[in-house]
Parts: sequence; structure tokens; C-alpha cells
Amino acid sequence: MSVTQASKKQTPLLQVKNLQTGFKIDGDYYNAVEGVSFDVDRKQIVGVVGESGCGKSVMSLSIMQLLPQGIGKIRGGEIAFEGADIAGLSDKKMNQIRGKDISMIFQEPMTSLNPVFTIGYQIEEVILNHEKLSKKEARKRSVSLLESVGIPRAKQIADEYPHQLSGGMRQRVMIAMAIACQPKLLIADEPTTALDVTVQAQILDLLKGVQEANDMAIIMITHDLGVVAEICDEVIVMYAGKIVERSTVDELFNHPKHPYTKLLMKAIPKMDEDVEKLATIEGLVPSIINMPEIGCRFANRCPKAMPECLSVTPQLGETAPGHEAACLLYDESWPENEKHHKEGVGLA
Amino acid sequence: MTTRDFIQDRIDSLENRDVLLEIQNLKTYYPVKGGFFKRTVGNVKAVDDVSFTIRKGETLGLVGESGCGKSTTGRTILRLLKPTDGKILFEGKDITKLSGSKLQRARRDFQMVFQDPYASLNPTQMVGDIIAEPILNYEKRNKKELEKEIKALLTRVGLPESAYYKYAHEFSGGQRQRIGIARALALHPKLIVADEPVSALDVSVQSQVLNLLKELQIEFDLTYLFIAHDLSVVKHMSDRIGVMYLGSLVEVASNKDLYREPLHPYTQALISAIPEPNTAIRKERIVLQGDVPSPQNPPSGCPFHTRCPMAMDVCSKEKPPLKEVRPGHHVACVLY
Amino acid sequence: MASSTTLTQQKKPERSLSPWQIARKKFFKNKLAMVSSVYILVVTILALLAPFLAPYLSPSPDIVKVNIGSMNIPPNSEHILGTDKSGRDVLTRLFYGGRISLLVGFSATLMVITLGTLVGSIAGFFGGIVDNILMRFTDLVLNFPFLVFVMVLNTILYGIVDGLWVLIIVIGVLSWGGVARLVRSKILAEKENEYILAALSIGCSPVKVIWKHLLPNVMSTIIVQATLIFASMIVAESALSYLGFGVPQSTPSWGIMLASANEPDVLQGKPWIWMPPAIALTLTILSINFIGEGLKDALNPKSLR
Amino acid sequence: GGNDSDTATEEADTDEGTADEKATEGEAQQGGTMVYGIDAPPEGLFSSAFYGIATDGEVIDLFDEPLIDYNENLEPQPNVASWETEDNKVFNFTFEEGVKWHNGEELTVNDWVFALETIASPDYDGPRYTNVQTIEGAEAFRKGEADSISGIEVVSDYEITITFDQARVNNLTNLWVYPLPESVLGDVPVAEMSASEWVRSTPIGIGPFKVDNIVAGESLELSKNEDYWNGDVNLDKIIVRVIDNSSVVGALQNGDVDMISLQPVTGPEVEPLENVEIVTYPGLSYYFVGFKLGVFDNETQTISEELPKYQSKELRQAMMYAINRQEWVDAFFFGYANVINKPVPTSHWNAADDSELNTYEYDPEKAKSLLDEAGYVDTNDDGFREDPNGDEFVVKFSHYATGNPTFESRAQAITQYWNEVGIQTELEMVEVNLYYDMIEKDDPSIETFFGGWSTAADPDPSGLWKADQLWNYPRYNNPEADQLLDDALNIDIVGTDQQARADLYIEWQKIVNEEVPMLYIAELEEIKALNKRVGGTEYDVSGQNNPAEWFVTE
Amino acid sequence: MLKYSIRRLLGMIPMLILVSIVVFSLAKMMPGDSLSGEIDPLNTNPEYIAEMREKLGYNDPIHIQYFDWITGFAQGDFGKSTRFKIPVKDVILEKLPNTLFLGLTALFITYVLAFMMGMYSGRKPYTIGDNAIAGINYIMLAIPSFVAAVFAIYLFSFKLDWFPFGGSVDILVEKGTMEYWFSRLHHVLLPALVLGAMSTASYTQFLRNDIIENSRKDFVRTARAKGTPMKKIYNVHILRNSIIPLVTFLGFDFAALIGGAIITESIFTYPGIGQLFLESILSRDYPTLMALTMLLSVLTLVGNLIADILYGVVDPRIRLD
Ligand SMILES: Nc1ncnc2c1ncn2[C@@H]1O[C@H](COP(=O)(O)OP(=O)(O)OP(=O)(O)O)[C@@H](O)[C@H]1O
Ligand SMILES: Nc1ncnc2c1ncn2[C@@H]1O[C@H](COP(=O)(O)OP(=O)(O)OP(=O)(O)O)[C@@H](O)[C@H]1O
Ligand SMILES: [Mg+2]
Ligand SMILES: [Mg+2]
Repeated sequence: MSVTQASKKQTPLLQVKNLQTGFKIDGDYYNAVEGVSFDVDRKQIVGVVGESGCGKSVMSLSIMQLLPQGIGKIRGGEIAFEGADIAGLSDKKMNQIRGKDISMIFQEPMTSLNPVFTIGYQIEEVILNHEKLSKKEARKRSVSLLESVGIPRAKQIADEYPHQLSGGMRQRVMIAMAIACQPKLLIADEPTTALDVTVQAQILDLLKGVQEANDMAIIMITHDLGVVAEICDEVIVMYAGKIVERSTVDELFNHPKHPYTKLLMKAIPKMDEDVEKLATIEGLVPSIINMPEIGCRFANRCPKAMPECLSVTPQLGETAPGHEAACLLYDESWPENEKHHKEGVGLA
Repeated sequence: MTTRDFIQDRIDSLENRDVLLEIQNLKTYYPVKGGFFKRTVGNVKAVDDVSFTIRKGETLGLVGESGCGKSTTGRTILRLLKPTDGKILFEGKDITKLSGSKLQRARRDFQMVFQDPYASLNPTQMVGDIIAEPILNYEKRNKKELEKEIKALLTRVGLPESAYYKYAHEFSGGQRQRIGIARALALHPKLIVADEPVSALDVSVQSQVLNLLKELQIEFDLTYLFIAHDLSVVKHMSDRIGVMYLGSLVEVASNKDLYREPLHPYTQALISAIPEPNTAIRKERIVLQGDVPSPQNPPSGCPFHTRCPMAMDVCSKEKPPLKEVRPGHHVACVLY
Repeated sequence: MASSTTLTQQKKPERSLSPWQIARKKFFKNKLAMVSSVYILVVTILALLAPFLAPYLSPSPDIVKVNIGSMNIPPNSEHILGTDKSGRDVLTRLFYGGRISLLVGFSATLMVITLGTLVGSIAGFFGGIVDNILMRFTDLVLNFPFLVFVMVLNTILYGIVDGLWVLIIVIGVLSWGGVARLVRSKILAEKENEYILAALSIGCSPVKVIWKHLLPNVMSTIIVQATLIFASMIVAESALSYLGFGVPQSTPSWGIMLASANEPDVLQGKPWIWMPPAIALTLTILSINFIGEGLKDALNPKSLR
Repeated sequence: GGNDSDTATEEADTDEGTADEKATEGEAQQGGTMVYGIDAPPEGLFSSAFYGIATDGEVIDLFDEPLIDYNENLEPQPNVASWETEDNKVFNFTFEEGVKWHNGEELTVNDWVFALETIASPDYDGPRYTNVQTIEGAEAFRKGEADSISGIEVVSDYEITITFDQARVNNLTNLWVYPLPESVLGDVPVAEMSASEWVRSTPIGIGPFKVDNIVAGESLELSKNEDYWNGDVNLDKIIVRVIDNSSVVGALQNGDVDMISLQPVTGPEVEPLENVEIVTYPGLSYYFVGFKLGVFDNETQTISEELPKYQSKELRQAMMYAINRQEWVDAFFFGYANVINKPVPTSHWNAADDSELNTYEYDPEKAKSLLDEAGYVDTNDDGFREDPNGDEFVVKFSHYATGNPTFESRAQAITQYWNEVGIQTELEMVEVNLYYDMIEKDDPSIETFFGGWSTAADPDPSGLWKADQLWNYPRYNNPEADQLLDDALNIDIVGTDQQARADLYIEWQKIVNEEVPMLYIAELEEIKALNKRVGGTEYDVSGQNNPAEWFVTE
Repeated sequence: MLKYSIRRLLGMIPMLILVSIVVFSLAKMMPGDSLSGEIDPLNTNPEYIAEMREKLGYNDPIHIQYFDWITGFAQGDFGKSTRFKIPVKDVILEKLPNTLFLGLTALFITYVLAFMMGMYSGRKPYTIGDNAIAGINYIMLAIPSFVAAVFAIYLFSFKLDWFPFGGSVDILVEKGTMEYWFSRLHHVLLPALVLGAMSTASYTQFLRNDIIENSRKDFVRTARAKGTPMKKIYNVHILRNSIIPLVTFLGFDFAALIGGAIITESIFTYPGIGQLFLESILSRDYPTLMALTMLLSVLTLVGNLIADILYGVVDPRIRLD
């Protein structure tokens, strides 16, 4: 008994292994997420950062199996939730998990709510989807949920329509909906990008609050490193469908390893320091139809790129305890590794 | 010379330069139409009594939350909108009342860079034509020469010459923004209003555009009104910063002063709300309550008093004027 | 840096395509639309060449002349599609009929589109009072029940203006309202785009803004609408002719030819008289609709962004 | 058939059973329902005093009947009423007794008086005043100068004397002979009568069937009048329903309709149907091509101006010879019309026999030589003749246009005939409502025009031919001819002798046949399609027999 | 909402006055009058016609005629039909129920068919079923309604004998009975199908495209993330959004159907407003013609109003006040 309990404790809440997700374009599948593996522990907040188009959303939609039907498909890998593989579940089975065990909120609070149903109805729906409750009880619960996410006049608001609310309020409604069934994992896909900073601060506060109150884990997708620093425990940096670096927050911000991470950090102006010139990353994230087959996907934009970067695909490897990076520079099996360590990687 | 010194230098030198643009008590209201006969039933007070000056070669940053009237201010200055009240003086000339061809002629001197790199370029025009159009609106030019000039300009903003023959849809957001910048530069204007030029861009691309704008400023001796909602970007770009809230300017100060010592409670909240990409400094945040009120019926008195943690009774009664409380540091708050 | 640029360089076509060229390419790929276009093209050419082809088509190439001796002949080797109740060759009339039907459709569409675009773009761009007046006027026109007014107007103008043009003018004058509304709403939406502000800020005059910036961008909508209107104008012509309010009887439009189905003997007893125009008409409408769909797909602005 | 002297009609009848034959076949059966088709929606004015269109008239004929009828020679016959007169001015009428309205009230002469006074009333809004006008005192009554019509004298419930303002040969045939039920309408103001319930939804009459039910604009249900005064009624029911032209053939074939009038064009389609029989009988209308010879002044009621273009008789005759009327009639009327040479329907007793007239057989050569003689020769070798002065000569031919496409082609055919003899002709199709207005107002754009007239039981053509008549559209002005027409009506000249009258009309016909102020084209036959199960029908120029005699076999 | 409706109704008045002026002028400009066709030596004479012209006021000054007409009109007196000799109102009221019945049946058929086909196609786009439906729709759109009508009669009435070929009801059935209504339905079905075919096709395509578009919306993703089954998402979330534009067509359809009935009714000899209209033109029955034209204009305006009100009802984003 105690053994099983112990082992259960050790199973991460979510285990993604070698996830591959592709899109059908002109008849062929192209992978937007290529071999992504990571774990999320209970009550952990994992941040996912990266430029636009690097596969953050696709990865999260894969977990929820909400990829556009007929176009997007999980083409390989495992997704284990509480130890059970959910990657191959039917839509019907998935419906029992979505909204109950795993829920999700999205970037655009404006369009993510159905404009023709009341707020109350939309929250009730998730409750009624998973619990045998009367409509009345569901409504009562919705109102208290609305109150818990800090919406004033909750009773009234429940009868109003999304367009009558501001962006911040709508995002609160989304959160209320997401936590309605006390899920164990919340995936938040850029929940604050569309909001103003002061409202963003409110929402981040709220998310932290509900995370603690509900003992949830959160996958926080964002491209704002500030947000990551603010609330995450762990960070995943993605580039072109792959994880290039993974570490705890403190470690990442203090000792970034991958050139991509470093450049990202230096590209944003900071409040507390003045720089005349910001770091830039030339070029663009390659589109999924012309991803390099082998080699480092960042190589053609990397200021530190070596000729080998084009021919050798770097693997995610531990560079420090709890810190992994996928770069030849940190690959111990790579012979020239030494030299670069000495030179140091970074920008002049 | 370190960057810091350089900036200080610049600020000092700017003090002595001529005023390029002066805004006095500018008001821009959007009428709200209603009823069957489309009568005006109210006003959105998008810009409500705003005054500031910009000196030649200077960058004035404008920050504020969405809907606070930043774009409206920028557009009114360029006279793309008709001000409801107030004065706009450009190089001492009053351009508030200009219209028709006079206005068209005056527009030569001020140009705009827009927020949405997708919507701000006409998809049916060739890039070359997009950039040539402002010039051809004012001058008759030899075709060959013009093409050369434009290609030079394209190179300057970091685009290949071949871009001349392409269409906007073939470019990424950052590249489009460069095209927009080239268009604004084509007439060698004195003032450029940049309305959130980077907020639609990814961080990596954002830094490219910011760098470019900075380079161009020095090269062409440009004056910027730089609008953004991201305080750190504004701070990076500007010599002085104006903070707007609900149509009003609540604080104007030099970039350094504003960050070091924000005076207005709103500015303080704004700065504290910005998440820093640095785990070392976990600061105490001031989380404001509630939302920005609607500009259609703004609160009486200080527009911020409904959310202000330090609000007092007077705040709801009188709208505090913008006062210079420190040298070069203006704030509109009864606390000072 | 140099190496990185070479790395970024991707294979791209040398000559870049304008949005119109892209649309054309997409359109050419649409099989249904292409087949339809070919059909319309063939019909148009045959219609245009009708006077030259007529002598080869039948022994009675004159479309006006009544041939009492050879009335109501079923299709045979001389008259491939037979003759009608006036002894006129059906095939010849079919070609000539296409001429009139297409001419009416085309001219009326041109008129509708021109008027509608003019009113719509002025109203949309200037807004305010101009918009208000123009749109009230448009409402007025839209409030006239179409068929009703066409009949009444056509009766009034009968004999005053040359027959064919009466119909064109009448249906043109009565149908532009919808286009005006559509163009106006499109212009209003398009006006919100920052490139219009940009055009104003670089010193373009309002006329230039409408002409060079707004219209090209609403053009795709207008073109698609034009195909739909073209189809509906052809239908309107035939329906009115069928009811006796269309083009003059001596003008062999498809509608006029179809009108003979009105007669008890023709409908059941002489299908060769009314079937060909019915089929030609239906196929034409079908083709135009397919072309419209094709254009809609090809011109979809989303594909550009 | 039923007509004695008409060769053309018999020709047309050869392949079909004639009406006379039809009447003798089969035994009359009692009971059954017949469906009677009408080709246009009735307007719903189911009263002979008020109706406007022929379909309403057809329906009325099923449930009402006149006091006086006509035989196959269009001579008046006593029906409900018989008459006596000495001088053609004063008439004594005697009614049958026991004739009942459908509401059970008995018909008396008062109902007739009521009808006459209604029509003579200034408030009357129907078109029938001409039929009452000639009664002495009608004019005064209409002007409100008298409370009653002085010429009407009720003798008893069944006897009445009517005095006309003057003796005329056709006083009786012109007289209004339909009573109105005073019992029903007595309280209805004249002005409201045409809109009243009685006219529109519950009409009654004295005929063999009564109206049970009306679905406005589409159908009626009539049932046997058990109290019919004039013998037994065979059918139980008649359903009247609208059958659109385009559906006629299908409806006949499916047996959805038992009896319906056909247009000539439908005839050939119906002929092959096995369950349907076609019956034709002479009609009373004719088609012509008129020339505008002058201009009428409506103020003075005279022809005020003579138009020169078509004054040449040779030209007009040539244009007549040029037309192959037989071919034309066959092509556009499918054998259901006959070529005519005079403006009087052949079935009329006063019609001239073709042997007495120039028949203008198709003869293009004759036409050409006539034209040559008259000076219309091609002087500039353009293939068309110029007028005697050597000027361009273009005939403008107008025809009315409706939705019917055959109009254009039949008009076109006529222009072609003329073109063939070298007369350049232009065709103009004019919208039908505009057309008669333009003709009536002598619009200069109308030169030669296609037209058709129907005639009444009385064959007097004065209203359409005399120089002082608005409806003399050609503006034909021949005092000699006018005099003949006057004489034919003059009781002092012709007395009551029909033959004397006929002789004058024949004289007149010879003149207009020679002068051709209009080109006489064709007279139409009436065509009825009958399901073979229908029996007891009989048709002649005066119309159908009494519906009481109709029957259906199962 | 009530206030809004009243305000809109009042706002219609100036438009109606304008329309009435246009209608009146047009009627006056039409060649001929109701008496032009009455030239008939059998029964009448020129004097009578001149007299009637005077009596009917055809010789009054134009503005007086207009004034008389419009004041009468405003009071519900549309004049007397020159053809039927009864008040126009009665003529119209006699035919209107038929047309309404036809129109409503057509509308019903249209919406039922469009919903069935559109929802199927929208849920399963690019499948065989969808393509088949699209094919049918394209053909329905392309065949002119009069050709379809003529065909329908030929096939369904004469060849198959499924439907009667004309009229609105069997005269022999007793009014008010079940049989009577059944007969009316039987008579109206074929013309209604033909009348509704065009809109059925376009609504089906519209609904299909709207469903496809809506199914790509963010809120659908949200609903899926909540664990809502696909079926419910289509039938509730998407449909509710797609209904909005469709329902507002209802208002416009109303006037359009009556306009379209002109052709259908005359081919099916269905005695309604459309047929009445056509015959009024042919017989120059101006009082009826003008009243009908005005009626259709009013219907168009009311249709627009209904459309707007419906919009407000079905779309919570629109507030009417
Ligand atoms: N429906 C789709 N069809 C085809 N390709 C797609 C589709 N959705 C996403 N992709 C591709 O997958 C890649 C990853 O997209 P994804 O949306 O996950 O990026 P992201 O990191 O979330 O970016 P953002 O920050 O803009 O949200 C992109 O290259 C994108 O073009
Ligand atoms: N054309 C318009 N008509 C009516 N109101 C408008 C119009 N444009 C803007 N507004 C309103 O004016 C206010 C100020 O708008 P403005 O666009 O200037 O804000 P902003 O600070 O630029 O916001 P953002 O950061 O979203 O661009 C807002 O409340 C907005 O809703
Ligand atoms: Mg994303
Ligand atoms: Mg803005």
C-alpha cells in the first residue's frame, strides 16, 4: 500500500513524451511539434515561451486534443495524464477529461466566449457536462465561481452576455469556467497577451490565487519573459516545434544557456537599465513546410552557429541540475565543446 | 562614452533646441450617434484637454492603457482627425484650422508609422508604389531617379532592393513595418508619429524595428512622438514620457525621472504592474482594482480617482491640472 | 552575419505576383470555374458571331422573316433545332438570343455596378450628411418592389426609348441599391484599415484615396457581386420577357423564345422551341454562378494575409 | 354549323363532327357533374347588367337567361317574353307565368322595369346604357328630370308596353332584355349595386342552374335549378374553374375539364386527344388592316382633314391582292378562321355573298400591275417602289403587342407580303393599351393598323363606319355609303322587311368591298372542346344551346 | 423595443410619402387607362367612356388627383377598382389570404429544407452528401422560376397527377372543414415549392458556409475544451450563431415572396396578389395597381423593420432602444 502510494506520488501529473503533431498541407503532413517531451508535476506552474509560430499553441492543443479536425493530428508520442495515456482516446472519452481534469483558457477573451449565450449559461454548461446537478444548482455554483474570480455583481453578470463585459472581466469568466470542476491541470495559452498591463497584473494575481486554492498545475504559455519570471516554477523554451531549453525559473534567468534564450532576453528593453541598442535575432522562425531536416533548427539565425550545427541535430541534455538545453555547445559528447565553453557564449 | 552618458548628453542638448510641436489644451471627441435620425447623443472624450510640447530631435513617448486616447492624440496632431478644441502649433504655425489643400501641403512635414503592419499597407499596391506615392503627391519626379531613391531608402530600412517590385503580402510583419517606416521617411518629414509601431511584433522583431527607428532618428534628425502601451519600450525609445489615462495626460517627465520616481499613483501602479524578466527583483505590486471607466462618461474630477489607492474626497470633485512639480517633471495630482 | 543571410535565403520566385495575379492563378486552378468560363466564352463568341454564322446554320438565316411554309418543324438536318411558330430557325435565334440576353445582362450589370459603386463609395467615404442623404435615397430605391416597378416603368417607356434599352435602363435604375449598400459597408470596413489613414497622411486627396486605395480593395467584392448581378439580370430579362414586359417581341432574346412556352401547344407539343433557350439560360446562370464562386475563392483577401 | 349559306365554314367543319350531329347522338342522362372551363379568372361581376369581361358573361349564361333569345340566323326569338309590335316603336311584351328566380320569387315585368331603370339611372356605372337609351324618356330619367321612364308602361305582372323614342328597325335587338331581381336589389342604391354581395357572391338568375358557391377568381359551383321553368335540367352540378392556357391540353387530356372554349392555336393540339371532341361554330368577329384616311375632330364629330398617303384606291387594292390571306389564316389560325371580303360576319343575314363581291384572290402580279398603273414604281432601283411623285414610299404598319408572341409574327408576315410586291413596309408593335388610344386619337405615327371588331346580333355597322363616328377608325368618308346605312335603319324606307334591309346592306358592302378603306382579312370561328362524355350540346352563331339540355354519360 | 418599433414606424412615413409620389406619378405616366380596353361596339359607346373618364376624375388636375388619392389611402380607402367595381381594399383582402398562405407555406418549406440541408452540409462539408446538396442548390438557383413552374406542372400535375395544376382550393369541399384545409394545402404545395426554391438554395448555401465559418471560431474551441460533445456544439453553439443572419432574412423575404409570386401565381393560376397585380397592369386598373404597389412598398419597409427587430431579439449584442 505504501509502495503504491509512494510510486503514485512520483508519477508526474502530466507526462509528454516525444510528442509529434502535424498539419495536413496540400495532402502532406508537416510537423509543427517535433519530439517534445516534458513533465508537469502537481501544483507546478510550467511556463512555455518562444516566438510566435514556434508551436506553443499546437503543443497545448495536442494535449487537449483540440487540434482542428481533419487538418491537425497527433502523429506520435505519448501523453500520459496521471499515468494513463490519453493521446489515443476517442473524442467521447476525451470529453470526460476536458473541462474536468484538464481545462484550458485562451488568448482572446473577446472571441473565446460564445456571443449569444449568457455568461451563466456558459459556465453552467461545463458543470453540467461533468456533474449530475440540476440547472439551479449549477447556476448557484456558477455565481459563486464568478465571485471567486473577483467579478462584482456576480448574480447579475451571470445573466449578461459576453459583449457587455470588458476584456479583463471576460478573461476572469474564462478562468471561472476553467476551474469550475476543480481540474488538476490548467493550460493557459497566452491568457494575458491581449490585456493591458494593469489588467494583466490582476489576472496573474488571480491565476496564482486559484492555483493555490485548487491545487492545480498550470501550463502557462506566453511570449512574455516577464510573465514567466513572475509566476512560473519551471520554464520550457520552444523554438520551431522543439524544446531548446528547460529549467527552473531562477536558473534560466540567471544562467541562460541556449543562444536563442539569451537573445530573447536581450531583445527586450528593460525598465531598470538603459541600452542604446537591443539585441536582435535576424530572420524568421522557419515555417513548418520548410523545416531543416537535420541540424539545429535555430542554426541559420544563430550568431554562434558553427558549420556542424547544420548537420548535427542537438539533443536536449542536462547542463546543470534541473537544467537542460539542446545545443551543441553544451553537448558533452561533442568534442569541441571545451573550446566554446572557454570562449563563452553570448553577445558582445 | 557609455550609453548612459550618451543619453544624458542628448537630453542636455535637447533642452536648448527649438520647440517643434506645441499642443495646447487639445480635445478630441467622437460623437456618439443614436436614434433613428442619427443625432449626436453624447461624446466619447477620447482626448480631453491635453497639452505638451516636443522639441526638435526629441522623442516624446506616450504610454497608457488601451483606449486612453493615445492614437487619437497622435492622429489629431497629424490632423487626420479634427480637434474639438485646443491648438496645435507646428513650428509656431497654427495648423488646427487648416483644411483642404492647405492641410494637404502642411502634411508633408509630419508623417505616421502605424500599429498594424498588416492593415497599414495597401495590399493592391507594389511596395515601390507605396513608398513613391507620398513623393508623387507633392512633386513631379523623373521615374528612374525616383526608383533609385526609393531603392536606396529600402536598403536603408533594411530591405533588399528587390522588395521594390513586391507586394506587401510577401513580407513578414517586421518587414512590413520597415516598409511603413520607409513610406513615412520618403518625404523627409520633420515629425514622425509612431503609433504603437512594435506592439504587433514578436520580441525579436520588435528589437529590430526599435533599433532601426533609433538609428534613423539620428541620421535624419527626426522628431518622434512615440506611442506604445508597453512602458519599457517607451522608456527605451523616449527622451521624455507622457502617461495618459482616460484622455488626460497625468504625468510628463524625462525617461529617467519617471522610472526612478513616478509621482502619479497611476504611473506608480503602471510601473509596478510590469512583470520584469528577472527573478532577482520580485517587487511588491500595486494591483489596481476594476477597469478603466468608459470615456463616454468619464468620472468627474480626477479621471483616475475611481481606481486610485490614494483617492481622497477632493479627487472626485476637481480635475487636477498638470503642474511642474520638479524641474521637467509634470504631474496632475492633488498630492503634489 | 553574412553567413546567416545566405542561410535565411529561401527559394522564392524571381518575379513576384500581384494580388490580382495570384487570384488569377487560383482561379485558373478551379476546374468548375474554368469549365464555366469556357462555356460563357463560347456562348459569347457564338452570340457575337451570330450574324456571320447564321447563313451556315440554316436555310432561313433571317431572324425576323416569318416563313409561313416552314413553321413548327421538329429538329431535322436542315434545321438542327427545328423551327418555331413563325418558321424561324431555332438555332439561329438561339445564337441571336444569346446576344440580346448577354447584352441586356451585361449592360444592366455595368449600369448597376457603376451607379451602386459611385453612390456607395461616396456615401461610405464621406459619411455624415452626404451618407445620410445618399442612403435614404438608396432606401427609397430599394423599397420599390423590383418586379412591380420594372413592369410599370417598362410599360411607360415602351415606345419612347428603343425597346431593348428601355429594359436595360429600367432594371439598371432599379437594382443598384443593393450594390450601393454593399459597397458602402465594405468601404466603411475598409476605411478602418490604417492604410487609408496612411494614404491621407501622405497627402492623397479624397478622390485619390477612393480611387487608388479604397476601390481596388473593395473591387474583389464588387467583382463577385457583379457576377451575381449579371446572372440575376439575365434571369430578370427572361422573366420579364416571359411575362410580356421585357424586350420587344421582335428581338429574339432567350426570354422571348421561352415565352412561347406560354402557349399551350408549345409547352407539351413542341419542346424543341422552348427547351434550347431554357437549357442555354440555365447553363449560363449555372456557369456564371460557378464563376462567381471561383472568383470569390480566388479573390478572398484572407489568402493574402 | 347550323348556318345555311356559308361554304367556308363547312370546309372547316369537314373533319369534325358538327354541332348538329352532336346534338342527336346519345341519350340524355340525368345527373352527374360537369366541369366547365374558363380561360381567365372571372372578375366576379356576375350580373349581365354589370359584367365587363367575357368569362363573367360565360358564367352568367349558365345561371341566367335573357327574356328574348336569338336563333341560328340571329333573329330574335321569344324566350321568357314574347312580343308584338305594329310599327317598331311600341312593343307589347308578354311574360311566361311561373318563372321563378332562384330565390323562389316569381319573375314579373317589374323585375325588367327595375333593370331598365337601374341601367338608365345616372348612378349606373356599367357600360350598357346604350341598350336602354332609345326607350322614350330614358334620357330624361337619366338627367333626373323624371322619376320614371315614360316609355315603360306596366300593364300587369306579365304584360308590359315599351315605347321607343322613334321607330327603328333594330329597336328590339338593341333593347336590354335581362331582368334584375327587384326582390333582392330593390333596396340597394344603384351606385352600390355592382359592388354588392348579390353581384359578387350570391348572384341569382332564372336559368337552369343556380350558383351555390364561389371561390373568388378561380371557381364556382352551380347546381341544378329544380324549379326551372323551361323543361328538365339534366346535370346535377356544373363546376366552373379557371384553366390557364398553358394547362388546357393537359387538363382536357386528364379529363379535368369537360367543356372549354379554345383558342385557335390550341386546336391542333387538342384534336388528337381521344377523349375530346372539338366543335366549331361561326363567330361574330373579324380582323382587318385599316388605313388612316383622315383625322377625326371629336368636338364637331366630323372628319376634319383628309390624309393623302393612302388615298389611292389602286394602292389599297394592290395591298389587298398582295396578301395571301388564305395562307396567312391557315398559318396563324390553323383552319379556325375564314378569309372575308366584307366587314359583315358571313353568318349574319345581311351578309353579301362572295359571288357579289370582289374576292381579291391572292395575286401578286395583279398587285404589281395595279401599283404600276397608279404610279408606284421603283425609280431608284432600290428594290422598292416610290410614290407617284418619285419620293420614298414606306408603309408604316402597326400591330398591338401583348405577351402573345404570335402577334409579332403574324404582323411580320403581312409586311413581308407587301415587301414582296415592292412596297417597302416597316412594322411597329405598339403596346396594346396605348394602341387603341393612339388609333382613336389619330396619332400620326399610326398609318396602317391591324384591328379586330366584334359585332352584335343586330348587324348595323353604322357605329363603326359612318363619317361622324369616333370608332370609324379609318376615317372612311363616303356620303353615299353613309346614306345606305341610314336608309337601312329608316323604317320609312325599309319598313319591317328584313330582306329590303339586307339589300341595302349588301349594296353598302359592295362599295366598301370595292374601295377597301380597310383590308378585310378573316373572321374567326368559335371553338369548343368537349369531353366525349358530354352530350346534349348544340352550338350556332348565336352561341350555345340551353345548358339545361347538357348531360354527361359515365 | 416597443419604443424602437414605434419610432421606426414613424420614421417610415416620409419614405412612404416619397414612395407614394413616385407610385402615383408612374401610374399617371402609364399609357392608357382602365377604359382603354373597353372599346366594344357590342355593349358600349364613346360617350359612355368619355363620361366615365370624367366621373372617375381622370380629368382633374394632377395634384388634386394625388391629394384625393393619398388622403383616401391614409384613411384606408384605396379607391374603387375600375375592373372589379368594388373597393380595392375588398379586392385585395379577397386575394391576400391566398398569397399569405402561399408565401408562408413557401417560407416554411424554405426554412425547413434550408435548415435540414444547410446543417447537414455545414457539419459534413466537402463530403459526397454536401456536394450533392450543393449540386441541387446550384441547379435550383440557375433554373428560372417560370421554367421550373412550367416543368413542375407538366411533371407533377399532368404526368404524375400528384398535385392539382391550378387554383387555390377544390370548390367541392366545404369551407372550414379539415378537408378544406387539406385541399388548400394540396393546391399550394407545388407553387410554394417553386416559389421557395430560389431562397431555399441560397439559404442552404448561406447556412452551410456560416456553420463552417462559425465552427472555426474560438468559442467552439472553448466549448470543446469544456468537454461539450460535438453534436451539442453544432446544434446549440454554432446553430444559435448561424440562425441570426438567417432569421433576419425572414423580414426581407416577406416582401420578396409576394413580388416573386407574380410569376408563380400567374403560371399556377393561383388567385392571389401576384396574379391580381399582373392583371391590374394589363387592364390598367390603377386604383388596384397603386394600392398594390404601395402595399408592397409598405411590406418591404415593414419587412426591414421586422428584420431589425428580429435581429435585436436573436442577437443579444444588438440592443434596440
Ligand atoms: N491549422 C493550421 N494549419 C497549418 N499550420 C498550422 C495550423 N495551426 C498552426 N500551424 C503552424 O504550426 C506552427 C506552430 O503554430 P502555433 O500556433 O503553435 O505557434 P505559437 O507558438 O502558439 O505562436 P503564437 O505565439 O503566435 O501563438 C506554425 O508554423 C503554424 O504555421
Ligand atoms: N472612430 C471612433 N469613434 C468613436 N469612438 C472612438 C473612435 N476611435 C476611438 N474611439 C474611442 O476613443 C477612445 C480612445 O481611443 P484611442 O484609439 O485613441 O485609444 P488608444 O489609447 O490608442 O488605444 P489602443 O491602445 O487600443 O490603440 C477609446 O475609448 C475608443 O473607444
Ligand atoms: Mg499560440
Ligand atoms: Mg491606439
